[in-house]
Amino acid sequence: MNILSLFVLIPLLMLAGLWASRTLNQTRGVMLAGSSALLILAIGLAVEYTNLRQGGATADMLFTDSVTWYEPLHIAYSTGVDGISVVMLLLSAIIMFTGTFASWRLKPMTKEYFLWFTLLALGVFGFFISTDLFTMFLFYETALIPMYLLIGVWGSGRKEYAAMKLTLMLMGGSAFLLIGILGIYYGAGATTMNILELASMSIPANIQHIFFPLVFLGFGVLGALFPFHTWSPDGHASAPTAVSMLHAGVLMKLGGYGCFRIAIWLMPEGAQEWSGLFLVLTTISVVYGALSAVVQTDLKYINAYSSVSHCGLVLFALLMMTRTACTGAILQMLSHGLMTALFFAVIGMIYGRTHTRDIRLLGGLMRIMPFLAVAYVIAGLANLGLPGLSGFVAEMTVFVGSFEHPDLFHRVCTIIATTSIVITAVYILRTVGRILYGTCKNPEFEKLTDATWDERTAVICLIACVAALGMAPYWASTIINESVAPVIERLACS
Amino acid sequence: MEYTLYILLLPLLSFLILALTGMKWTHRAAGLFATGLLAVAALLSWTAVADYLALAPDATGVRPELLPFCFEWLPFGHGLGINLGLLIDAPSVLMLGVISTVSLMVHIYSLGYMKGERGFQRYYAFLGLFSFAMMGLVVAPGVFQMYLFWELVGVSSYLLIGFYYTRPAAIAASKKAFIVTRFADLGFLIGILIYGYYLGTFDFRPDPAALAAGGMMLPWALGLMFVGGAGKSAMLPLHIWLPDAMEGPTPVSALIHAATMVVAGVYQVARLFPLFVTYAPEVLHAIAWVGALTALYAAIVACVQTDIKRVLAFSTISQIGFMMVALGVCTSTDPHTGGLGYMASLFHLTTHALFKALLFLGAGSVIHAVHSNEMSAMGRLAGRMPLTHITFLIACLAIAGIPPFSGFFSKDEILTACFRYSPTIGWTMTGIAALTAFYMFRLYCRIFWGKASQETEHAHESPAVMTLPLLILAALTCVMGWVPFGTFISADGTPYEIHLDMQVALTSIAFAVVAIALALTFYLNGHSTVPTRIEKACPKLHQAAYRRFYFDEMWQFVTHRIIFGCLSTPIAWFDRHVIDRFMDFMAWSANAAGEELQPLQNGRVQTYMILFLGGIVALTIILLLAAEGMF
Amino acid sequence: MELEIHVFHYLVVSTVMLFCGIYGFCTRKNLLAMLISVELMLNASNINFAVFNRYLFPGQLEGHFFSLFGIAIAAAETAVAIAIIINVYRNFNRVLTDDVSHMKG
Amino acid sequence: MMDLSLLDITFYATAAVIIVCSILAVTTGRIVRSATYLLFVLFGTGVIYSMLGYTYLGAVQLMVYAGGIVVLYIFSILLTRSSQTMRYRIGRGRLAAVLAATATGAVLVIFLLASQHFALVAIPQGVELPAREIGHAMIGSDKYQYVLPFEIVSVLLVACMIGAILIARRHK
Repeated sequence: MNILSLFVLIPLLMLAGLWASRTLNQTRGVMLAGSSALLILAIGLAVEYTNLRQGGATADMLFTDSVTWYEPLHIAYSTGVDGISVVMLLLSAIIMFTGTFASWRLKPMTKEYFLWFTLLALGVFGFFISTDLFTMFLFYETALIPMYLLIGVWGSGRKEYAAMKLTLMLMGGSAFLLIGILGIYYGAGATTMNILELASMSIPANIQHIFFPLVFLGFGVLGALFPFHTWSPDGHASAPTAVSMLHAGVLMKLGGYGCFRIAIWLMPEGAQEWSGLFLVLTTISVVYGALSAVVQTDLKYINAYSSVSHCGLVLFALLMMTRTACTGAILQMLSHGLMTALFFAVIGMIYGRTHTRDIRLLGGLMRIMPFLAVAYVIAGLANLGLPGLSGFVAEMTVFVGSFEHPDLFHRVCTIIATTSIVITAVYILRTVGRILYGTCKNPEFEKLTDATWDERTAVICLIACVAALGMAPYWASTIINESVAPVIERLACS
Repeated sequence: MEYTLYILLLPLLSFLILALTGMKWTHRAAGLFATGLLAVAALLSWTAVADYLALAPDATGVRPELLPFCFEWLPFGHGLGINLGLLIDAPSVLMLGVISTVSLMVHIYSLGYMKGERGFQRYYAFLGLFSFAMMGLVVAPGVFQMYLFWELVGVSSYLLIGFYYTRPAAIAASKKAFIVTRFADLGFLIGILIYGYYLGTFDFRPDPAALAAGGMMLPWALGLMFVGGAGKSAMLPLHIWLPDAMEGPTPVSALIHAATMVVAGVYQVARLFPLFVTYAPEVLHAIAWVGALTALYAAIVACVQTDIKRVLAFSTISQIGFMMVALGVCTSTDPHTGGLGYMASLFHLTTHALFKALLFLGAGSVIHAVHSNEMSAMGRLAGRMPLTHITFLIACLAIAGIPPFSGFFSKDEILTACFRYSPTIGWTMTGIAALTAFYMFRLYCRIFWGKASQETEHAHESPAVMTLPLLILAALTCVMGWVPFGTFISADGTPYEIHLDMQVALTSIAFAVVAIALALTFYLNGHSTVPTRIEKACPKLHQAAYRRFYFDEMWQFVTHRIIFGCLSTPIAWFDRHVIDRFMDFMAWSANAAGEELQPLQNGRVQTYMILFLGGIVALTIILLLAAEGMF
Repeated sequence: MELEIHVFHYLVVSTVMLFCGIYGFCTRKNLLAMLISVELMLNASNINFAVFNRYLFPGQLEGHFFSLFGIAIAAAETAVAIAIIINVYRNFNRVLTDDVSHMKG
Repeated sequence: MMDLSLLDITFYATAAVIIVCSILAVTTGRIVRSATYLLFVLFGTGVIYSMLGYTYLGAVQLMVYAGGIVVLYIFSILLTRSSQTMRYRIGRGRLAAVLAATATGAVLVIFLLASQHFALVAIPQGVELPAREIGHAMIGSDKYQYVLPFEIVSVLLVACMIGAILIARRHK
């Protein structure tokens, strides 16, 4: 049995365990055990993968395995990971682990909440380990659907509206995606759905030109591509804390990952053909998201627009199609996943205490809840790209890589995109100044308490990861860079 | 010289320990711990200076560049990557010495100045972070490491300016400082990107082949990098953050906003100097003009400010202008012909760091005594605070360029370099030097002489822990000028014997003395009506200078009106009302179409039948017509 | 002795019958009357089967049997339909389509 | 004018009855009359079957339809007293739509039939389909023999019968 299948099996066992659990403590126990097991498994996989690579493994993907489950369409459950999937799995496991702690005290219907939560995680893990187009799509949908219930039931504010909007827009995206997948399948001669095999075939250029935008848009909706990003502010604002974390932290990464793994890898000529248009859109995303965030007054809206900007940078870098830029894109996915999860966790915790996210009503929290305030500042600094935290590493790789493209148009886009780091500073510092510094405006807030032990665990884990990636990026950068190579070679050939 | 690594690591350690566990420490223990670690770091840096100077120079007198520690931190591919390491050569080792000295003084001084403040441990943690970042910046072997630490000093500056985070002014100032410098850093970053792409490396010393290939883009790269430097070093028009940054604690102003961080821009240009001179001389001369303009502007504004820290801040801007001018007027790397300015600039950087830190710490001592920054709250403090008075006077004389204090020597070299380049700029700078003398003595008189005020009644000398650093810095200010600086540092590394150009020296001394005399007559006894009369004579000019020639208002306009008003607000509105509405409209139209079509599915078989029949009939007609060839 | 009637004439009869049935089905509101119309339609199609069988494929019996089974199924259908109608009447005291709309979604 | 044989006259008379009664069955205002007209139509159909030589089919038609079903109708009409509920108004637009659709449909179908140019085939009269043949075809299991449909229809009939009883039964 393949080690990768454990990533699907453990969540399945967790689901069974949650189903059987009777008390709150049992539920928490199952979640804790399961998410720790996944985290350990992900770390183990990362170590094993690095060892294999150092031992001279040169295949595009390692740990490959395949079981056909629907012969007529050649649909198989095929698994395999490269450096990109390894870091994404690690990211997902970390976010799931911390997300468990972030929703430790969630009420009501804790058990049901965790059931859906685990199902979402199952979809995410399955997506990252799969190398079969259809199976990937299957897991992708598995990850999307629980979102609706998690936001609709456990959310806050206009939750039904937000949940409906999010689900409909993402489903719209996946409709494109399905067409795109079928296009790839038939375009390549309808003999296999396995990405690795498809990558070695060539799809006719005219087919690529038709289906590349479909697949890219399909994943782009999830990656908050302008102008299909509007689910993000409402969705994030209404989602419960851990769901926001998992959604912004991992689910939005499915978009970038899919764009890279499916759209760009399998359809390099389509990518070359369409990169101009999409590059303009992503550049708009980057700057537009940041500028929108500047005037928002709801903490989660600020962060959601900031995510639009940062995820826009992921797609932007992918479209630059140089090796360094693509490495940067994956690093940015990793970094954004961690820091935005941290951000949402802290915002959720603050909201849980003050019951408002309006920055005009908040103030002076630094004195009342120093731990959360410091965590917020750290998340903010990571967001604006402070060296030593993850944001810097990712952004610099993206910019250096984008600048490698000698074309003037790409250069101009890069320079426009770099302005986002200034705008990011503006909205982060504005928020920090408003809500943390200054004096407390509401006497009610004086009585609030600082983070509890479970919240501290979640926040400290995330800060540690953000700092670790920021201070020692060598490992992640190297294994991603190696794994990006095949795609770039294919692009160069086209 | 591997131990130089510990010079960086010790402040970092101090930061990490205090940041993670600081709240559990007593104030005293935290302060002493941080000061102790920094003292060790300072000792190590002085050893490093001594060790480096002890290295045997080669035949031409050039000392080797050492790279005791270097590793690849983040690979980008294509041979590019961020290397972190320590580059030990004359400028960096000099900067290490200066930074650790001033930082140590500030650490000691703060034990007294910050006593009993809330967040004392946090304060020391941030000081540790800043010292680490600043030293990391100066030892950077490549431009990317410089940028990395450049951002880190920016953040520590932000944190320290906003140390009193309950004061709205401090919050606004910290935000402004960070955002303005960040904006400038954008230029730096783009410059780095161009540099890295065309030269294939981020090192300060690219190999000649790459230079030959990519040299034509260097003016752009260097010019954009200078934008970053101009932001950090408060050059016109990016200077606006520095006066506001005085909201931070005074020792912080001394360390960051006078002695070390604000000269990072100068250091950056000095680091890239060989490239500037060879490949982008026109950019270099533009820098000279920017520097001169800034120096003039700041000197004029400093003459009318009433907040003593603001006066010092503008004086800092003006002095950095001097350093920039000195670099900008260079025409070659040879100190004997056109490269004198390089040496002069770094010399002035060193002496300025010491006497400006002294001035700020002295001002801090005064503020500590009278609890106000305003000149009107001061006066006749000379008798009450003798040590502060004497050390402040020494610093004023130094900055005014009176021998034998250090400022005279370095400023003289700068003026010499300027006159060699062009007499215009030489005379301009001499004039600005005289203005400097005037406003510094205006400040001195208003604080220590003139009319007494209520607040001065209870003023008394600061504790020993605060006066000790003053005395040490004063002593350094007295002797620093006699150091044969040119033998250690010059643009191409060859030793250069400093010799005074008597003509330049005497002129500048004469100018300075006249200016000081004027200031003394105006302000010494506090009864002269000349200043008010001048003020009355040209109120508009005075008002404009007092309001700093409305630069803040311009920036306010740009940020609030243009960025907030014309970009962000419309974009946010557009997003909510156009794009989002469009998405909502799509959902709504699907829904509405459903509503419209719903009556068709009304459950009446008869309706279905009619529709069915109608459909069949229509289809048949169409098919018939098609068969007839009607379509 | 032979019958020399064109197939077309039969078909006209059945067509008219069919469209009468359709007309009745669409316009009647009484459930029983609707059922009567359905019978007309069924009958029309039965005639067609028989006629085509007889005229075009005289050697075979498919049309014949189709009509036969059609009649049988019509009988079954009528039985069930009338049972339902009676039940409806019992519950609503009406047999008009407009009144019996409780099952509508 | 072509001369008509008796058979022809019989056919056209039947056809006329069928057409007229069909129209009356769906237009009359009284449901009992409607059922009666239906009965005439069914009789007419039976006559046509017989003229085609399918006497057996004609007999079934008379027995099952005319004899069984129409009686069922009459009973249920009486049971539900629906003769009083035949007075209703139908929307003018709807009526027009139905009329137009049916008229056009009928015209179209007839036009289509007329344009098909069926060959004029004469069928022998008085030669009926032998009952033996029908019986063999009905219970044989070869090709063109229909035991399976027969059985299925039987089961269906039984099921319908039971269903009808169950549905119509008065619940206690």
